[in-house]
Parts: sequence; C-alpha cells; structure tokens
Amino acid sequence: GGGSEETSSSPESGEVNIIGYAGIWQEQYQTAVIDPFLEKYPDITINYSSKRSSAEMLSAIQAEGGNPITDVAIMDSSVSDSGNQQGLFAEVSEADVPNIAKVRDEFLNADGYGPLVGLDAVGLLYDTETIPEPPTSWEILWDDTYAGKVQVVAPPSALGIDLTAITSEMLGEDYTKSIDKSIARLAELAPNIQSFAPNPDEYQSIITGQSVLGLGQNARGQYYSDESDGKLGIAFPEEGTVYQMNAINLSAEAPNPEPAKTFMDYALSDEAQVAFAEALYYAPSTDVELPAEVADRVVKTDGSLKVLQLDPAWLGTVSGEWTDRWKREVIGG
Amino acid sequence: MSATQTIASVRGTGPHREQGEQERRTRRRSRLTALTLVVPGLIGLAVSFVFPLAYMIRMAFNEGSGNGIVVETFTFQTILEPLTDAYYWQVTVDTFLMGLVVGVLCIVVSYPIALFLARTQSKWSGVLLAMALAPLLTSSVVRTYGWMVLLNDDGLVNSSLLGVGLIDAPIPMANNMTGVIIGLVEIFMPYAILAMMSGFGRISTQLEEAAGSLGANRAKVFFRITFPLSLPGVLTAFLLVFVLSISTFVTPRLLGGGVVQVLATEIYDQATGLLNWPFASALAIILLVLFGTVVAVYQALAKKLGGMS
Amino acid sequence: MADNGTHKLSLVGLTKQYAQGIAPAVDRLDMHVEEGHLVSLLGPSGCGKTTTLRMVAGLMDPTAGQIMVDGADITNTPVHKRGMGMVFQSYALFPHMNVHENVAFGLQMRKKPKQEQDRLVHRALEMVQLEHLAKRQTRALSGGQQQRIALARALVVEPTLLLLDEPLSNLDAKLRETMRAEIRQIQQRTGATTLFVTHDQDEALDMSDRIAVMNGGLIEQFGSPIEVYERPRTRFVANFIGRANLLTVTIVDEQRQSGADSRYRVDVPGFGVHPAIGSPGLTGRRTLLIRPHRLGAEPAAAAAGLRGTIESLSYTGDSLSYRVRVGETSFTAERLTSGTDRMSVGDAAIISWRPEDALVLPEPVEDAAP
Amino acid sequence: MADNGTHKLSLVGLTKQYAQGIAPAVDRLDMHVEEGHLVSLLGPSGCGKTTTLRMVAGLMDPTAGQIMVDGADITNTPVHKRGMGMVFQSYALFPHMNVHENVAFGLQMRKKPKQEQDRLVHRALEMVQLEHLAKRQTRALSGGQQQRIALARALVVEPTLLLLDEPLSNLDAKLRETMRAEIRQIQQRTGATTLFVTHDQDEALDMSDRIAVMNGGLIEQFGSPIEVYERPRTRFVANFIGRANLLTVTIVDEQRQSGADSRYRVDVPGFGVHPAIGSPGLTGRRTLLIRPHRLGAEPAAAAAGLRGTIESLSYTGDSLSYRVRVGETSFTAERLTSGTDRMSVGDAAIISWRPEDALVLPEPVEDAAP
Amino acid sequence: MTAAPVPFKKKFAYGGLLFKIVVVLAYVFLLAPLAIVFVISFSSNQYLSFPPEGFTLDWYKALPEQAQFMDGLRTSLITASITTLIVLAIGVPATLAIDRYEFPGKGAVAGFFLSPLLVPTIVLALGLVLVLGPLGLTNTYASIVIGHIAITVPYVIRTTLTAMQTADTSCEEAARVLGADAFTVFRRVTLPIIRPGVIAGGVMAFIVSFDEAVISLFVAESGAPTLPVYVLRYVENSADAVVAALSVVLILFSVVIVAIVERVVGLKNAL
Ligand SMILES: Nc1ncnc2c1ncn2[C@@H]1O[C@H](COP(=O)(O)OP(=O)(O)OP(=O)(O)O)[C@@H](O)[C@H]1O
Ligand SMILES: Nc1ncnc2c1ncn2[C@@H]1O[C@H](COP(=O)(O)OP(=O)(O)OP(=O)(O)O)[C@@H](O)[C@H]1O
Ligand SMILES: [Mg+2]
Ligand SMILES: [Mg+2]
Repeated sequence: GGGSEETSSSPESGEVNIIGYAGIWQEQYQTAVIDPFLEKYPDITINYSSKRSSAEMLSAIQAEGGNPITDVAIMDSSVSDSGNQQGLFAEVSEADVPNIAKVRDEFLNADGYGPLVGLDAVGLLYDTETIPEPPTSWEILWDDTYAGKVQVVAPPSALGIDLTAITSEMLGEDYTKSIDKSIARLAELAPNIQSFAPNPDEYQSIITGQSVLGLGQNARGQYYSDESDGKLGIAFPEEGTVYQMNAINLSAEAPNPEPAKTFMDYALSDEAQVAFAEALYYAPSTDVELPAEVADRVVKTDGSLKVLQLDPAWLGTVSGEWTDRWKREVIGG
Repeated sequence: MSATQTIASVRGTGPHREQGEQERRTRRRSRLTALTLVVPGLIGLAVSFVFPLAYMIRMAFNEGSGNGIVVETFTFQTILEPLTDAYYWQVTVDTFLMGLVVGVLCIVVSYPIALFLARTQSKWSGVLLAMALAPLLTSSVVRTYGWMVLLNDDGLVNSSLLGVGLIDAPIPMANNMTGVIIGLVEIFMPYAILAMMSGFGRISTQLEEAAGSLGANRAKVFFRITFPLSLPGVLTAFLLVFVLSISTFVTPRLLGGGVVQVLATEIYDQATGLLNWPFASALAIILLVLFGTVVAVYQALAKKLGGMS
Repeated sequence: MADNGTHKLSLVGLTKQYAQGIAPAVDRLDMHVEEGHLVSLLGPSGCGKTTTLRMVAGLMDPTAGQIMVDGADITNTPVHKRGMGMVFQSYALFPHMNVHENVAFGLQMRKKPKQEQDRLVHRALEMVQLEHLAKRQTRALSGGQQQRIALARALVVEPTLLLLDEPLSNLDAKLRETMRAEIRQIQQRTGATTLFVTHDQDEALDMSDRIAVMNGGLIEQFGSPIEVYERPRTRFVANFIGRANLLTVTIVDEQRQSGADSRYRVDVPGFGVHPAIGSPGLTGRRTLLIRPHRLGAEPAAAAAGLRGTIESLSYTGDSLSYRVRVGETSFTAERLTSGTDRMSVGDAAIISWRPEDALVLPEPVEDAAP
Repeated sequence: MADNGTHKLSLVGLTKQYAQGIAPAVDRLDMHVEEGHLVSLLGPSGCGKTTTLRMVAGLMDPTAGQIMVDGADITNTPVHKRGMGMVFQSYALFPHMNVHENVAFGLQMRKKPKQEQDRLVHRALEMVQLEHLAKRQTRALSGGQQQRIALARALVVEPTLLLLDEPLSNLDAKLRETMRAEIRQIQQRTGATTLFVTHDQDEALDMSDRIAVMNGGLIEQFGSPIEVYERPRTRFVANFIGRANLLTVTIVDEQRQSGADSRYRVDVPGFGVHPAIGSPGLTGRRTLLIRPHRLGAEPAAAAAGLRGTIESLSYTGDSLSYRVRVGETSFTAERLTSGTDRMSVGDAAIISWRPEDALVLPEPVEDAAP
Repeated sequence: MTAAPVPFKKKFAYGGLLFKIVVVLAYVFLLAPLAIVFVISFSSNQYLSFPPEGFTLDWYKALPEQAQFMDGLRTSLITASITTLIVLAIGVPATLAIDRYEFPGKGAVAGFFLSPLLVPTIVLALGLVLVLGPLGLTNTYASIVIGHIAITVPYVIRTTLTAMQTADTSCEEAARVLGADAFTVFRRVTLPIIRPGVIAGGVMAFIVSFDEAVISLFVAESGAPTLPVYVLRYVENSADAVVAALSVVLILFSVVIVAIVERVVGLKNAL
C-alpha cells in the first residue's frame, strides 16, 4: 500500500487497534480474517476491542477523547455515518487502501469515508423442531401459539429499528413519514414477547429452548444453525427485510494509521471476504465469487430479495424517536 | 505549714482572661497539621468525585441530539424534557417503587437472619456470619447470572415446580420486574443484614428478659420490645438497600428482559445506546434528586427514632 | 428433705452446669426463704449468684433440682407465667417507652383494664416518689431515678417474689447508700419477699433479713447479718465479711458454758496457749478469728500480751490500722482515731485480745501446713 | 509571688478554660510541691484534677499561669521534652508491644544504647517484681500486673515528676489496697516527686505526704493527711474527707489557750450553748464539726446530753451507725460493734460529745438560713 | 441431682422452631444463586438448563483458554491493588486529621469523605466519562483507578475511623509523655493499634474495586476492561457455563480473602 512518511510506523509493522462486534462475530473474524492477516504480516499486532452494538463502539470512540486508541472500526453504517459527520473517522481513498477499487459502487461511501466491508440482513429466527417449515411471513410473530416464546431486541438496537420499518411496510405505511400504524401493531406483539433484551442472546435462546421465534441476523443465524445441527432455522419472509451493513473505517485520530490501512486493505481482499463469508455467512461487499453452498446462505445482494432501503443518515435522525416510541408504546404499553 | 503552702484563690473576681498565647499557638499548629493530612484526600475526591459530578451536571445544560452530537450551550431544555414527559415521570415512579419494594422485601427476608446472627450462641456463628456475608464479596454480575439460571422459564425453580406438578406452565419470573426484584432483594441482603445486626447488637437482651419477667410471652416480647427497638437499624438498612437498588443497572439489565425501565437503565441506554449525553445527564440529575430526597427523609426519621432508643 | 408449704421460696438441690466437663456454676444448692424476708445472695464474682437468680426467675433452666414457690413446683413454668418481679443491674428500662408506659407494661401483659392500670401505675410511682415524672422519657432520668422506676415496674404487678441483681452497683457511693435505705423501706412497706444479689458485704449486712454467703456455687452460710458476721462458720465467710485476723490453731481443751458457746483453750503456734470461745464440741485443728478492731495494739510499755513491731500503718481518717509483725505472723489491729498517742512504723507494740473476741470457727482445717 | 527555686514543682495562677463563657475547669491555682513528696489531688468528679495533671504533663496548654520545675518555667515546653512519667487510669499500655518493649519505649525515645536499655528495663521490672513477665503480651496480664508495668514504664526514664491519674480506680477493692501500699513503697524507694489524682479519700489519706483538696477548679485546702482530716478549713473539706455531723453555730465567746487552738463556747440553735475548740480569732456564724465516731450515743437512762430518738441504724459488721433525731436535726453516731447493748429504731437515746471533739471551722457561714 | 446435665439454653435467644425454619429459608434464598452457579459449573449440559445431565470439569479446563478472562483478571488485580494503595495513602491521614485534630469545617470534611457512598455509581460513571474523555484518560488503568477512588474512600475512612475512635488515646498520650514526637507517636503507636481497621478498610476497598462493574464499563470498556465487565459481556452473549466456572473460582478467591480478614481482624469489625 502507498503509505505516507509522516508517521514513524511503517505499513507492515506496529499495532492496530480494532473495535468491532463482540461474541461470535469476534471469534469468527479472528479466525477467518485476523489470524491469516497476522500470519501474512508477522510484524503487526492486533488488539481487538469488542462491543455489543455499534452505538457502543461509537460511544467508546467518543469517550477516547484526547487519548485516541482505536485505529479501525467495523460497525453498522448508519452509526458510522454519524461518526463521519462528527469527524471521528478519516476519508480513505484507493491510494490508501487499494482494495477499495474492488468494492461494488453501491457499497462505497458517498463522502469518501470507509466503504462497506460486509452485508447481512435481518431474518426471522425459528425453532425448526416446533416449526418445521420455514415461515414465509413476519405475521407468525403475532401468532398466539408462540406467546411468551418470542424474542425481539428493542431499539436502539438496529434489529428493533428494522422490525419497525418492516411492520410499516407490511401495513402499507410510509415509515419515512409516520410509524403510527407500525407501532400500534407492534404493541399488539408485545404480549407475545418473552424478552426485549435477551440474555443469552436470541440465537442461544432458541437453541436452548427458551424461545421459539426471534429476530436475528442472517449471518449469525446461519452460523448457529450449523452449530445446533439445524435446530435453529432462519428465514427471510416475503414482506421483505433490511440490510445490516458494516462499514470499515479508519479513525480520524488513529495512532497507527499505516498498519491500519494495511489491515483495511486486507479486510477487503478476496481472501478475507470469502473466508469471512464461509465462516459467518456475511455477504461480501466486493465483487468476488463465493462457493455455491456459501453463496446460498449469505444474504442475496443481487436484487432477488425484497429489501427495504433505510437511508443511514436519515435513520440516525429518527432512531431516538423510534426508540422512545417503542419504550412508551410497545414495551411500556 | 512549712514551705509548702497554698493560697486558695478567691473565685470570680478580676477581668475575664483572654485565651492563652500558648493555647493559640498550639491550635494554629494543629490546624496546619490537620490541613496537610486532609489535603491529599480532598484532591483525590475532587478528581474522582467532584469534577465528574460537576461536569455531569453541566452537561445536562447542553443540548444533545443523539449519536454523540453535543451542542455546547446553556439551556434548561434538556432538563425540562424528562420533567415534562409523563413517560419519564412513570420511569421515575417505577424506579422509586422498585426501590421501595426491594427495600421492604429485603428487610423482611434479612431480618430473621440478622436477628439470628446477633443472638445465636452457636459455635458455628462465625461460619454462619461468613455465609451471610460471603455473597457481598462476589460480584453482583455473578449473582445475577445465578438468578438468570434459577428464574428462567426452564430454570431450576420452574423446572422443579413443573416436575412436581405444582404448575402446568412456567411462571414468568425472568425478563420482568419480578425477576429484577427477586435478584435485587438477594443481592442486597448482606448489606441489610449487616446494617441491622449492628442495631440488634445494641439492644440489650436484658430488656427482653425484663419483658418476660413482666409476663410477656415470646411473641409479645418480639412485637413490643425487640422489633420497636430494632427500628433504627431497620431504617438504616432500608435506606441502604433503597439507595443501592435504584442506582444499580446490571441486574435490571440482565434480568429485566428489556421490559424493566428504570432510571439507571434509561441513563445507560441514553449514554451508550443513543449517545445522548446531555439527556443522560439530565436523567442522572433526576436520580440524584430522588436520592437526596430519600436520604433527607431518612435523616428526619432517624432523628425521630434516634430520639427514642 | 424440705418441709414445703411453710416457705415462700424453696430451692432444692438446684444445680446449673453450663457445659459438660466444667465445674457447675451452681452446685446442688438448698435454700428456704420465708415470706416477707429480704435475702441477700452475697459472694465474690463468679460464685453463681446471678445464675441462681436467673433460674429462680425462669430465665434459665436448671440442670437439676427444683424451685418451689408456696410449696408448688414451678421449675418448668415459663418465665412469663411465674409472676415474678425482677430488677436488673442495668435497670433494663424500655428505652422506647416513657416512665408510665414502662411501669404499665406488666399490667398490660396481665390485660388489666386501662383505668386500673393508671391507678396502679400512679400508686407505684407514688411509692417511689416519682409520680411527677410519669411522662418523662426514661433516658432523661438520673441513675437513682431509673433505679426507682425499675423497682416500681417490678413491684406494680404485685410479684410473688422480687428479684434484684446487683441493683446498686452502677450507682456512685453516696447514691448507693441512699438507695439502700430506700429499697429496704419499700420492700418492708410492700412486704415483698425478695432475693437480692450483691457482692458488697456492707450492702448485704445493712439491708438483709438473711444472708446467703455463696462461694463456688455453694452456700457456705445462711443466717442473719449478725450471725454471719459474729459467728462465721468458715474461714471463707470470716474473711469475706469484714476484715479478719485468721490463725490456724489446735484446740487444747474445751470447757462447756451454760450459754450457746464453749470456752476453749487453743494452742496458737508460736504464741502459746490462749483462751477463746466457739460453738461446743470442736476439736483438732481449727481457725481462730479475731477482728482487727477487737485486737488491741498498745505501745510496748503499756500492757501485757504478744510483743511485736509495727510493720506499716494506714490512716483513713476515722480509723488507723496497724500491721504488727509478731514472729512470722502479721496481725492487723484497727483503732478509731482520737488524736491521742499514735505509734509509728518500727515501734515496738504489744497486741492483746479479750477471750470473747477470739472465735474458733467450726470448719475444720484440713491442710497440714499452719 | 512564689519563691521559686526552692520547690520541685510550682504551679502559679494556673488556669484552664475549655471554652469562652463557661466556668474555668481550673481557676488560678497555686501549688508548690517539695522534692520527693507524694501529693494527692483529691476532689469530687469534675473538680479539675485531671485537667491540672494534664497541664503539668504538657498534654494540654494552660489558658493562663505558669508551671515551673526546679524553678525553670516549662509552660511552653512540648510534652515529649518535659521528661515526666505518667500513669493513666487505663494504664495505656501499648497493646502491640510486650512488657519489655513497653518499658523500653521511653528509653528508645531517649536513644539509649540497646544494652543500657535492657539493663534499665530489667531493673525497673525487678522493682515492680515482674521481671519474669518481660516477654509476655500485655493483654495477658491481670489488672494489678498491668498497673505495675505502667508504673515501671513511667519510672524507668527517671522522670523529673511522676504523674498518676486515678491509677487504682479500675482495680477491685482488695487489689486497690495492696497496690496502694505498693505504689507508696516504690515511690518512697525511688524518691520520685509524685502528683497523684484520686477521688477516693481513703487512698489520699493513706498514701500522701500532702493532700490538695480540690473543689470547682480551686484548691480548698492543702496540707498533710492529718491536717485535712483533723483540722478541715471548710465545710466542703470536712464533708468530703470522712463522714461528718455539721451544725451551723454562732460563736458566743473565745477563750485563748496556750496551744494552737482556742476554746470556744458556741450557740447551737435549739440545743443551747456548748463548748468547742477551733483556731483562734473566730467570731460570728461558723460551722461546727463532730465526726460520727466521736459522737457518743447511749441508751436514754445512761448519761447526760441531748435527748433524741433512734431514727434508723445501719449495721456493717465492724461498726454500727445510728441516726439519732434530736428536734429538727439528725445526728449520725458510729460505734464499733462489740456484741454489747444495742439500741433499736425508736429507742430514746442520749447523744454527747467531748469539747475537744467539736471543731469550729474557720470558714465563715454566709447563708442566713441555719 | 442424678439427672444428666442438659446443655446450656438461654431463654429468649429466639430459638423457636418456627424461627429457625424462617432463618433456614432466608439462608437458602440468600445462597441460592451462589449454589446454582456452583452446580452449573460442573454440569455437562451444553447450555444453561436444568437438571444437569452429567458432570464435567470441562468448563474449568476451558477457563485458562479464555484469554479475555485472564486479561480482565490482570486488569482487575492491578487496578484494584493500585486503588487500594492510593486510597489507604490518602484515607488514613485524612482519618487521622478528622479524629485527632480540631480544624474548622471538620464535620463537613468528614461528611464529604463519606458522601460518594450516597451517589449512584451510574451517575458517577457518566460524570467520569465526560471528564476523563477529553483528558484522554479513558480506557486506561488510570481511568479505572480514578473512578474507583471515590467509591472506595468511604470504606477506608469508615473502618479506620472506627478503629481510631475505639482506640484508647491515652496510649498516644503515654507515648508523648515518654518522649515521642508527633510523627513517632503515629508510627510507633497509633498505626499499629489501628492496623486491623486499616487492613479491613484496605480489603474492603480492594474487593469493592475488584467487583465494581459500572464505572469500569463506562470508563474503560474498550481499553482495559476489568473482569466484571468481561463477565457481564460474556453472560450477555453466551449460554455456556464457563462463566459459572469462573465465578466459582472468584467465589473461592473471596472466601480466601474473607478468611484472611476474619483471622486478622474479625469479620464484624471489618464490615
Ligand atoms: N453463659 C455462660 N456460659 C458458661 N459459663 C457461664 C455462663 N454464665 C456464667 N458462667 C460461669 O458461671 C459461673 C457463675 O456465674 P454467675 O454470673 O452466676 O456469677 P455471679 O456470682 O453473678 O458473678 P458476678 O458477681 O461477677 O456477677 C462463673 O464461673 C461464670 O464464668
Ligand atoms: N475537653 C473538654 N472540653 C470542655 N470541658 C471539659 C473538657 N474536659 C473536661 N472538661 C470539664 O472540665 C471540668 C474538669 O474536668 P476534669 O476532667 O479535670 O475533672 P476531674 O476532677 O478529673 O474529674 P473526674 O474525677 O471525673 O475525672 C469538668 O467540669 C469537665 O466537664
Ligand atoms: Mg452476676
Ligand atoms: Mg479525671
């Protein structure tokens, strides 16, 4: 990569502090991406700091204040956009990270900040023992049969936001204007809900039999489906889904920008993109061929799936309000 | 009378003497020493306590719009927002009620243990005391985790009840206020036990014996003597538990299933979920005020009760 | 063994062993108390006084033995049904009740009607002259007043027995003396049969009808104050009650008198044979008691007697006591001061006593050493 | 004002006022102590004894006045440079040090070499006969032993002055008496000038070379034990030291004697004119003191004197004391018991006293009431 | 007289059967979560559920492999130790001033030192992030230590104060009279006498700091998470029993500390 001379650290040595998701995401990313990277660049060390949500990552970066630690952040693009606006992240170009060239145009950041690194979408988690056939409609969540066996993560989590939009869509409402109908419908869902903040998480809950239905991300769902020998199933109902898009960003005050760029470049390489897709079923953001059995299970990015487009910038402005309405009308209602 | 003689002084005449020179000097020196001794502590607390609180309070007068964007200004808007919002009133009331219920239940289950420990003459009393306090030394995260295992729908409690056939469907004890309250009650029991034990220690068993010799049976002795005299300790324990339970957020978060909305979880959500720091600060101030009120009420009550024992 | 029915309180073989393997705190104790008497349990610390009292009160179960009141066995009656009145060393006033409520407590337990309660409380407070303090909080009272409230509280229920555990030990010297007289007066006025625990011999001698001198869980002597002081039965009692010169002597012969006492001649080792008195029928090695104030000590020239040297003297205003060493033995002689001839340390002195002031104790001396 | 240099310790106008607006705890006190003397500060609780002692020790600064040792003003010398020895009521042994370490502490502060320390500690422990306990922890010692260690610790540094604050008040009666003699002995052996605080008159009378009787921050009388007992200057002293019958009388006339005393005739209200003695030159209203054991009380038939009734009596073994009411006044008369003729409550009795046993106190009576 | 001695029984010791049952039940409730954690840690169930299908030590074996727990443990031990030392160093002198010296505003100062106990930790945590962030102190050991000073100072002050108040000041006076200056008195007499209280305070401070989750979560989650933070995260994301095994180890650790405190000072004094 084309490094600048202004810092002492060279592109191929030093350390990189990455902030990213916790749990299984971290584990798989470690084995699929980070470990091979470290093998390739033995003089670079990587410190991975894990967070449960993107907001928490952003909060942590903000909290770093005058003592910047993070070099690279992998987080939901709606949250990272807010970070971009606040100047927390730096613009990156092909000059810095050559592999940006491979990223599909629609997955590049319009303002020149870090591109998407992987895509996923919200899906419906279900217990294949109780429900043998993959459900085709989100409506099943409202089914009394499963009262007390449904888990939905409430906003500010992205999943909760997504469900709000999906519900609006189902009811023929324009969620960019109003979510009244959606909220009303979701309030009807509330009695079915076992937990709005499941511990352990929604995937484990279905596997352990604590719950039967849930809202989850395709990638993890696929992964846990394997882990549980198919007890956990995941489906994309016909009414549509919402992408969960992870961007990779360089911290504006990154203490180690050079090795960080090297890492970003590697993260966008074919090798890493395929490896992570195989490991955790994240759809690549670059043009790369996946093995068929993997391609089958990652979220489709070819337009074959009905996907609701939520503009991250706009979402940032409503997420507070939506969270509020959930608290008041869905959870508290 | 030899050389050793005494002049018995005549009392009360002559002008009133000023404080002695030496006395003044000593006092000055002692003040200086005292100052040197407390200053490091004051600095420590200033850094770790006063500044953060002051800064937090200042933050509540800024405007925040989520995702960490803070508008430096001076406005009452942020503080007024939760105060004019029925939802936050509800959260505040719920927080208060939760503290109240946890406090009362915690006293109820801790009282027998405290009384027992204060009075037992068993040679195991040391062990029993250690058993009562050991949980205190275990992170509340760990104990909450224990409760998750116990209270879940397929946790020990529900599975045994189902097993014996006492119930047909699991009682929902986790992911709701019930679970949080059960967890908090247990987690704060050691505090309550400690606070009450020191109170019981001060009640002379002779009072109970005196009541017995005057014809009171065991129940009467308890209700007329032991219990009234233990009230100050009970009150202290209650305050402690109340205060701790409305400020904790680990347990409501892990056991509350997202349904339990109290000030502590709201603050956490606002601060780390929505990154609206001014608003989080505003909520923190509400929590502080709630606190202050309860402490003030406690002190008034304690004065009244203190005048009694 | 005991002729029940004739005594207000009888303790028969009363025993308390706190734990296996240690000596009993109270050891097969027998005692009979007559109606209306004030009986003191007097003894050194740890001799079992409190333990005995607590068993009588029912606050503690005896290991063995019986407690009878008016001939009825109450050993197994629970505390609150014994109807006794008890005054504790620390008074044990209920701090959360005022004076009136404290005194009324026992009446409430007996479910007396409110009016009756008020009347009785008023009367009891009058008796201890504190009716004007009825509304006071108890902590706002002086030690002596608290003491009297405790007494009123115990007496108001007209207890079968009044039990007092060192009620004066928390008071200062002046107040003690006043309260002594007051308690005795109230006790006599109400005629309450009373057990009084103390370790202060002056208190016991001054107040009691009978004194039970206890030692190591046993009663060493039971009798009137004059009996225990003037005719102690054991060395322990002689030494515990008042000051004493005690000598181990061997009885030479006995001369029956018409009265209760015999006249003896005793061999005091080193000092030859002296006359003495004692109860009849004593032989062998015994203890001879001479009270210091009945032992004369005069300047050497003055009189006949044993010759010794003044070893030390102690002046306490009212009296002057000499320690006089005669051979190997030290005697204490006490005199009231009257400003006249005073001897100094090192002076020669003659000690002497009247035969009737030398008492042979009934308790035999076992040890071979003098 | 004071002739410094001739005294070991001089207190001049020593005053302590704890706070503005309240009466001083010690009020312009003057006192001069001779080398080698044991001086007791005797007085009721709160009279300022401890305060005085602490000012001498340097633990408290006087509000006014001077403290001089061997004529040198040490009022501003800090505690640790005064070189005094002090024994506290609670002994204040260092709980984390053993006996040897406790005693050696003062020597360490003086930077004495280790060997010298050991020698001196050994000698000091020998003096209090506890050398065998040198390695013991202090809490494993009895009260009396702790007491002696505290004494050894204070004495080992050869203090200019030895200060003792109620050192015996924590001990039981028997031990007190033993320790009294022991302290006095050690003090005399070492010749340490000693200030001894106590509120126990027996202790002060028994041990002291001089007694300072204090009351309300002032010294009421300073003198030898016999002086303060036999010739009290004030009503307070008479009453505080020993028991007393005190009557307010008016002096009728004075008859100069060759000795120190005058012979007076005094008018005892209600009982006519009686003879008495007292220091010369007294007139007007004064207090007449008759000690109870110098007051005779006989059955009515027996003798001449004032006729009264026995109001109460109190038996304490060695002695018997009668309260005899004559008109409005109660007299206390005390007799040693000797088994003979005892009067009972209600009996008529005649009280009488010898003229030389009735002392007119120098302090004038101010109050108009009798 | 022939009756066998009965064991000591004091009336009004609240020894009734009903009372005992109530006490036992209360104890069961109190110890339930710890007991369950203990059992779970040996359960061979892959997921948290009841009853255990078998027993295994796998979770314990898995512990050392959890690098995050080891990291967290190290962070916790280091920060708790530093916090304890600092708090003792500032708390003991302050207590000395409060108890043994007169100075204006003494009551206020004493109250001030105890006041952090009365402020919800989440409020304090929020304030700390806001202050420490701009200073660049978040996510460092320093941030945790600073955060923990406030919440541990009261414990040290309280136990030390109790020790000083109950210590007989005449010992100090005796030392002064024997020639010791102020500093020597403190070093040779006061400090040894109050040592149990100081140790107790130190141990309390250590445990409080070691177990504290909220402040650590706010100020140092990404840089230097402490063990409780890791545990919290693990519990949120996973359903296996590694955390149970870890908890058992931590409980044993606490028990050892308790045993030490009990030996040195006695539990009642310490708390
Ligand atoms: N609860 C107990 N357990 C074991 N031994 C006890 C208990 N209470 C008292 N003792 C022992 O029993 C003996 C008698 O004690 P008791 O209290 O009756 O003595 P006392 O005569 O009242 O003494 P004091 O004058 O000190 O009050 C003592 O040796 C005491 O140590
Ligand atoms: N620190 C203090 N502050 C204010 N007043 C005090 C203080 N210490 C003592 N006093 C008062 O000063 C007076 C004399 O006290 P001091 O201790 O000298 O009496 P004392 O003669 O030693 O009495 P005691 O026999 O009770 O020990 C008392 O009235 C006491 O209340
Ligand atoms: Mg007793
Ligand atoms: Mg004093």
